[in-house]
Amino acid sequence: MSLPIAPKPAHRRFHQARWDEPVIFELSTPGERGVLVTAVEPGVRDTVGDVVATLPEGLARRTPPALPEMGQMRVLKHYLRLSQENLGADLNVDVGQGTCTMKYAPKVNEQLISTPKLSAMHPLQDPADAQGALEIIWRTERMLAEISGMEEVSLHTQGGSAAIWANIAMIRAYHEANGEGAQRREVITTIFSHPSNAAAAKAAGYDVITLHPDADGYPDLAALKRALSPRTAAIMVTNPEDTGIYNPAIREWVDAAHAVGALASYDQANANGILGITRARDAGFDVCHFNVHKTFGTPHGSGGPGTGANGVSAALAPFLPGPRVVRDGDRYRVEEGGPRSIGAIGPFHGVVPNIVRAYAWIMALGAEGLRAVAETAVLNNNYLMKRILEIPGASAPYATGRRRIEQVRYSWQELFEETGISSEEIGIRASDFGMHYWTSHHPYVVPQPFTLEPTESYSKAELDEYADVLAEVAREARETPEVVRTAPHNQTVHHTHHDDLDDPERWAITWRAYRRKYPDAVGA
Amino acid sequence: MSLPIAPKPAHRRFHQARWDEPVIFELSTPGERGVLVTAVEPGVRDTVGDVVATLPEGLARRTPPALPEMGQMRVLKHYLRLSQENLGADLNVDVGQGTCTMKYAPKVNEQLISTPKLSAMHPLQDPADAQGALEIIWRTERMLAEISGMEEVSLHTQGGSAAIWANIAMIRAYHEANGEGAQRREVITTIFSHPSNAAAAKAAGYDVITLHPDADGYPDLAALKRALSPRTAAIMVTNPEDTGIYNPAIREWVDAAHAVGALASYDQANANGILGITRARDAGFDVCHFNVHKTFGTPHGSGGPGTGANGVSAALAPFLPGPRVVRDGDRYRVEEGGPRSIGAIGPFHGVVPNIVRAYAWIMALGAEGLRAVAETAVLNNNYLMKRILEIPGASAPYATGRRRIEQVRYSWQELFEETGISSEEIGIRASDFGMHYWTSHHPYVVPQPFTLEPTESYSKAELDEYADVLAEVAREARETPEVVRTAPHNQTVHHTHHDDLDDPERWAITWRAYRRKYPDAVGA
Amino acid sequence: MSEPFVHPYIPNTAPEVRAEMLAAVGAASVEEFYADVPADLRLGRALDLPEPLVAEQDLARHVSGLLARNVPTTERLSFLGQGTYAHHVPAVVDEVIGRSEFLTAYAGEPYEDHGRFQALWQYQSLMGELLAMDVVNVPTYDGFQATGTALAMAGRMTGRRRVLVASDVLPAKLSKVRDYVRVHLDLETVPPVDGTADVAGITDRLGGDVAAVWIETPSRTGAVEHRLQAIADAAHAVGAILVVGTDPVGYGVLTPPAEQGADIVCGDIQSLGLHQWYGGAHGGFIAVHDDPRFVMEMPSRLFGLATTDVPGEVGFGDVAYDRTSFAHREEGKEWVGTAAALWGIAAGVHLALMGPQGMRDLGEVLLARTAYAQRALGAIPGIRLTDGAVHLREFAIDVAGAGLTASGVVDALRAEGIEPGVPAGEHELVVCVTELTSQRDIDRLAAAVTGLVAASAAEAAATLDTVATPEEHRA
Amino acid sequence: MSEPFVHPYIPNTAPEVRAEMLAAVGAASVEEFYADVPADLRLGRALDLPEPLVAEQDLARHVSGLLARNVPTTERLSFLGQGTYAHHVPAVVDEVIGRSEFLTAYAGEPYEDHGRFQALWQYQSLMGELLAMDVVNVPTYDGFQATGTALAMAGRMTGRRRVLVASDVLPAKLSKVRDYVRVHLDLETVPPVDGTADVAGITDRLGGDVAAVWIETPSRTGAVEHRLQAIADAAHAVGAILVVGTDPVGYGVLTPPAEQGADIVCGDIQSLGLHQWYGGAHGGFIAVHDDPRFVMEMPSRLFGLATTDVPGEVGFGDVAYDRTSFAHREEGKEWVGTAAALWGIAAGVHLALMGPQGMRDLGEVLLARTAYAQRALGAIPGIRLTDGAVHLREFAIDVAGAGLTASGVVDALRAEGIEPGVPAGEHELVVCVTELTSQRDIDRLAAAVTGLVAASAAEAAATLDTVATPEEHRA
Ligand SMILES: Cc1ncc(COP(=O)(O)O)c(C=O)c1O
Ligand SMILES: Cc1ncc(COP(=O)(O)O)c(C=O)c1O
Repeated sequence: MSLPIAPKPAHRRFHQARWDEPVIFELSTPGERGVLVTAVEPGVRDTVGDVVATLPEGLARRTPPALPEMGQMRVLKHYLRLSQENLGADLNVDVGQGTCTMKYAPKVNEQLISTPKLSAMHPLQDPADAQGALEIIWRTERMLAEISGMEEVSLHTQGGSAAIWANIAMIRAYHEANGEGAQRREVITTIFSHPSNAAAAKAAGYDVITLHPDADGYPDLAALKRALSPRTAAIMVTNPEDTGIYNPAIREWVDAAHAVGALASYDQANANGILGITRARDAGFDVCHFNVHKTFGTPHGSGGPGTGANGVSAALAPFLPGPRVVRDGDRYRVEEGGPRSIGAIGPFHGVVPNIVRAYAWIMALGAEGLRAVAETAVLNNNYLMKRILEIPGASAPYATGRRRIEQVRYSWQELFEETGISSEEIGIRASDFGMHYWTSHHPYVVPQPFTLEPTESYSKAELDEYADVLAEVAREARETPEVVRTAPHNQTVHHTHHDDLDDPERWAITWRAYRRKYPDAVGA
Repeated sequence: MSLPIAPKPAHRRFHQARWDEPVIFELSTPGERGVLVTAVEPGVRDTVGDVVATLPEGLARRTPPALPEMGQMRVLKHYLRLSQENLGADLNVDVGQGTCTMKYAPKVNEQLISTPKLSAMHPLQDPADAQGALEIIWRTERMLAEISGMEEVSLHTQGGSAAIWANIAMIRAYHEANGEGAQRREVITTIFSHPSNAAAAKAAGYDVITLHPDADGYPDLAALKRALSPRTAAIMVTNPEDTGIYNPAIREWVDAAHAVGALASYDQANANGILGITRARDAGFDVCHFNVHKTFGTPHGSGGPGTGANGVSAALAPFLPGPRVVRDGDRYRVEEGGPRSIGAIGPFHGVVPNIVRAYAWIMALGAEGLRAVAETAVLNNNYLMKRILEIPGASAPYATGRRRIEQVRYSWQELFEETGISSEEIGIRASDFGMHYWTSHHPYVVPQPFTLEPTESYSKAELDEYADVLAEVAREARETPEVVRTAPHNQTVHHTHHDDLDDPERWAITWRAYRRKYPDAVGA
Repeated sequence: MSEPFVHPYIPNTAPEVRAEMLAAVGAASVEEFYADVPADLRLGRALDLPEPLVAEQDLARHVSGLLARNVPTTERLSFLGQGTYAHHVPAVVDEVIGRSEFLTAYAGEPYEDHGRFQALWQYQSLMGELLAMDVVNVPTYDGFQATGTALAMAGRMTGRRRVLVASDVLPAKLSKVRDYVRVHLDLETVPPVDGTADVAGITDRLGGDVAAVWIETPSRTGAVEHRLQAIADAAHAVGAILVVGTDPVGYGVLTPPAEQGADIVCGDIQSLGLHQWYGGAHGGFIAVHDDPRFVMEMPSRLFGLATTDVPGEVGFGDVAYDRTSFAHREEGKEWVGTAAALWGIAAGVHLALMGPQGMRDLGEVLLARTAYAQRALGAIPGIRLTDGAVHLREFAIDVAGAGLTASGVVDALRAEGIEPGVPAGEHELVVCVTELTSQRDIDRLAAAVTGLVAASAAEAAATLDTVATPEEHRA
Repeated sequence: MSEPFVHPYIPNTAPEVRAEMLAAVGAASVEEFYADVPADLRLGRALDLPEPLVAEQDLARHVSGLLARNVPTTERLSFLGQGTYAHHVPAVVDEVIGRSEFLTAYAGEPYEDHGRFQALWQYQSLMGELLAMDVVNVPTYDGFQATGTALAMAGRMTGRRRVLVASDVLPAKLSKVRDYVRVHLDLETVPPVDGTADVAGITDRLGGDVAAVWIETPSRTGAVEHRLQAIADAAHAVGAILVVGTDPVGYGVLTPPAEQGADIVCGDIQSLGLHQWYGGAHGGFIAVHDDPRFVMEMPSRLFGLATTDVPGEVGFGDVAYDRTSFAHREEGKEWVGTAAALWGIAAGVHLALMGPQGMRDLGEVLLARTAYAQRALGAIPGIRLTDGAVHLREFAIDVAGAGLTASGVVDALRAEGIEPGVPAGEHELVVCVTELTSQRDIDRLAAAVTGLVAASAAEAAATLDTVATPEEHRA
């Protein structure tokens, strides 16, 4: 063959990098060094002597830790190879992690934070030396207050679930402050609200009541009213729910909660579809939170660090966690939490690099841009939904014929019934095309689920490619099901056996444990 | 199967990332933007009016350039995918680019240069504002002077060949200054010296005489003496030569050149095996150069920017190119070239980020470290040679039974005669294992050549893996030659057709040309 | 801003494509998608936000301009610790966690995200070696959370309420832990003696209703606990669990708590390859022995090694996923969410680079510099070390004898570009040194404090004079 | 330093492995490998180098400390150009060229280095669109080299010696080009008129012995040539080649030289996505039409599109490799070596990000700000613009009328933190503005110059007074 080049086939001929790297411990060579530590100065040694030899009995480690011994380049190479074996959002059309709001984390923000002016700041420095950091925290909180409509916002928490914990901790403190701590022992949530709402409430000592939707998949107001009582501490709901359905009666939900003296907590982790459209406070919520690492464009870091933003009404403001950044004229200072504050959730001011990223992200977009984010995320979602629903065997349970906000929980139930191929298998096979998805949180209320959330970051061409891949895999499920069942084929590793992972006798959570449990395998 | 994990097979089951990306122009969508430019201020616009409309006749571009229109993330994604399809030295055991000295370019150096304190410096700023940059240039030149033994060193040139050009330009200027410009019209080099010596001499107007080695592969002193004459301007030689053979009579070569009034120019691009062992000046050379991007650990940048270091004797110092950094007490300033200087070879002070990297590299090692670099590079090379020569079909022509310095030019001639598989085919097949090599510069004086240079950066385990791969491919060449012939199989792309690349009617050096020549293929 | 609004971050703001997509879904405008959002909840106006900086260069100038107002510890001489520490971060660590593939990934499967699984499993394993423990979690938020969870685990396992807090703990950490567990557990303080735990006091307070003894080592003031085994034995004797909160930075030279009876070891990984980030880079580890009673109480994800269809391939998966709130909502253990995976990868790379010798060298430098700083400051008249324990990295001085207050010292030395430490009470100052603090740095601090003490003494003498001769004043 | 010397950059310094390898090759010591290096050439002592900083933290502190002595243009108000320009570099550009795979690769084959081939072929193609030319090289070192080669190509193609240099050229560039081609070519200056080429003067000097006419646009002072087609016609009439040296930054709005008769277009890509790097980041492009007579004279590598065994796969390879010195040593065209590939990748990413609209917007901002700055400075009494041409980014002012010297202006304004431009002769100052120079910045410069002019006038008046009344002095 020679030029011209033939047209590309319908589906990308993808193969993920495969380096077949061993476990790092197997790369060790005695005596190699990865990085050297500065030497103890002679003057210091002369003064203090041999500090290890003079440790109290038993305090000096007897056998050195069996860390690998490797030259610097080999460590680097190992991890670079592993990195190529990972499908970051920058690399793929990452619409398959629905509820996770995988959006573009702009590279300029990475560059902006990469300065000792931020990375080498200690949180207890003289505030006069930290005016830049403090001003950015303050400004970001104020912008999020405007975006949520809440009175005050704190960026102290380190993730969405931590923010949910802060929400329930504030609610608990609030009721206790009002003498109702003992009475209000229940928290109500919905099955399509994120599980951390239920779980954090439980961890805070509450009994959890979980409501299921009505037949159309809408949150069930009547069920809520039945569940509410003077025992209710709060409702904790996500909206739009994981289904991408916006609760049209959200104001009535909040009012009903308030009517029994309960508070209303809004999980807005993912507010991507409603930025500039509607606000938590306008629906009457007392507390809410954003996942800054979702809605506000900070990278997900392979699973964190994230950042939570807790927004509260004036009544709840005294309960906010952590130290607060306060403006005095054109200076900024740090104020420790007041007497009613729930105190620190974590150290200092939260995940500061994320706060600066989020600040830059909002500043790059402004009001018009945030609205364009929401509108485009929603347009993309409804466009993708149209494409997915054209695939035989795929469906979008609930709210039939209606639009969704920013995501949809779909189902392969039809396809599964026809072919026996599960949603999980389809997702794995999709990875052979450089795409992937996750199914959803358990329990699988939607059978054979998969949840797609295209956000604003992907072009139409990319959404089309994604839908084409799912259509192709669905076709394979019917025509060549073995190909799907034995997937992946073009991936770093092949079908993996998860049978040992639930067996305490056999699981291997560290190399240490593995060597102990499988002494003959050492050197594998 | 379940735990434990079986041992790994003998050869890495590698597959390079394959994204099957189209050409970037095919990713264009009208209206998308990758980055926005700052707006012209209203005050500026009011003052100057429409600057495009008022351009002189014909100066305003009529049709916009057909650059692609793409959102920022899609541009990023495209290039990240391409990057995964590239085998950087950080990723592989990069010993196969012999003569290129692929060594570890320490990451700390990348971090150190990544500061506006360097990247945002303008070369014509007040020297008082550039003391850091100037001091580093000065210090690096002084350290290289010590390493080479030469009187003065200039880091002005942008690569090894540019440094060779500077060498011959200085030699030319020197002879002209001595009134011998017209008489000395010849430059002598050897076939195992880098081709840029011959080519730059030719470009400078010289006739080039190329000497072949003696039967043992050693540079032929007798041949040199026959070639030398009052017409000789210079000898320009690499040593150790591309074969890894050190010319034991190097001093005699220099003396013989001097005896006829010629100068001696030393291509020390790759001094990796002799750092701290022996120096150019000690062998009597008048000029020499280092490839800073080889010997001194700066990254190769997919083919540059490099940096050359020109070292000269006191007699040649007035001819050095470019501006020079001069120390006055503890201050540094810039001095333009004197009357005999050959002037600028390129802008300003050369590739400054590389100079800072090289400075940091030398400072991390010191005298003991540089010697350890040389000794280990040589140990690695002789170890690898042993492993390679154990492979049936591989040989190391010349200097049989003797050690080599930092590299070896090997031959697959035996294997080729036996199997018909060429060295080029073996190198391509090696890439299926995540390894690769290049053959060597034409002409292939060594038949079916391949050139390995392990440098100091690779561990024994890595050298073993490399040798094992070549042994495996050699085995395949005998047992399953089709596998080799049709390689690559585990690569980003498959066997490529190079037949159009020499045909002016068919070659396509740009997308523009491609579309014009193959109008039906647009959208391919 | 251009009309129409097209933004580089939002490709489908390009008008043609937008129109095409609307047409494809049969919508006249995006308004239709919001049919479920009641009109009275609609904002109906533009958000009141600052003018955007849509051109990257303008954004960069603005944000860099703000950050330029910070004066970092690289431009000050800092002795600040108390939870966040200035350690050297090898460049390779930053390189690895800066890779797009790790930085922007999230929660893919063990196939397309094999690299993440392996990197985090290796983190678990490397920490396991350092701590001499067989089970380590994928990091939670920070040491505060790790400790709260460790104690909560102990509560669930024992069904008891009492926790003996036998070390000096950072106030913010104590506040977090207390609020976190207070529904389930009661914290009781057993005051330390001379810097470390009062073993006799602990033993006295132990009983069948004690869920856990909580030791911090190094303590708030950097004191290293040296009687762990005795405490462990006492706790175990009554069926209580020994929870040790620690900073892993010292275990290249120090005996890990697991070898002295600790059941749960927890703490923060900021010291292992993370920059200070104004306190914004923490990760929490929880380590236990390979005992399912403990493992099944852990809320975090735990990655485990697995085989694949191809012999010799290293695969991974989630161990005992059913523990988690992802699997069972409020029936899971506490909760799990986006926490600190990237920092875990960083810490793993850091440990791989350091190796056994690097961690040993580091531990030794820290011990030596700490001891040196203690002597240098302790030798100043009127300055007193608060205890006689072995200290790692931090120690406290009492400045009362010099007639100074801790905040007075801070104010005075800040004027010289020195952050001398963190005040803890009126006269106590907690000073921190790391491998980045050279002998010269310490000498400079000592000289500055000496100067201050002298000035204070002179002033005191002057005041004394004044007081001594009131006549003079009246004159 | 530890004994034995083990270094993180050199794994096989680990003593056990070293011994094992020596044994494997049967050598008692590394000395054996140096048998061919005569004893009298051996250094026989340690190199005299500064004490190394083997601990990464010590190295980092030292180098950062040196660099901290630089005060970059981000902390000054800079109007410096003359070959190196302060343009905004989008973050994505830095991200891509910072990728290990691109940064550390070198010269692999089109298989394992497919990404590099595609990125550089795309660079060629993107430049081709901007320049409206079909052939662009893999970058050579810089615009100096590109121009030297372009003229050398013209010399080889025509077999003639004369080159008419019809524009104002940077002195360093002229020096390089002259020394580079002087064996083969004679450069003759045709002085420009009012900033741009003297078409009549060129026509007068043209003849059958002219190899090339060399135009620079923008010129040394930023003047944009606007009669290229006439010059091209005149050159072509006598068989000469029109070589246009240029900066591609303006071709989003300006007509590319290829559309006005240029045969070879060459220059520097520093403006397309490269930082200033103290002048250390340049790349040279040479663009020609798809005419083998021209292509076969190019020394650089040229990548070309190719098919593979798999339909639809995009492959690459070297076009006409036999041209090069790699293939034929001195029989190749000049030479080729390690040049500026990474910068080429950067420029490609930059153009892809900018797109047609971005390049247009950029060109417009540059023209507008330049014109604004010309007016702002030209309006100051005693300050004169040196010509009436259209300028892009740079222009020259003559400060003689204000009684000032160019270096005097520089000295005075540096004291205010302003780099006002580059002196060129006693009274000429070349001022540069880019998209990073805001209206406010220009106004600030104008105000500073105005102040200086006023002070100079006042001083002159005072001197005049003094001179006028010598009597006073004597008094
Ligand atoms: C709606 C919702 N709430 C809460 C969370 C929990 O956030 P995080 O993962 O940061 O703990 C998520 C993220 O998955 C979410 O989508
Ligand atoms: C010995 C020798 N000389 C000269 C060169 C040319 O250097 P560069 O590629 O930097 O032009 C090289 C690099 O290949 C070389 O190995």
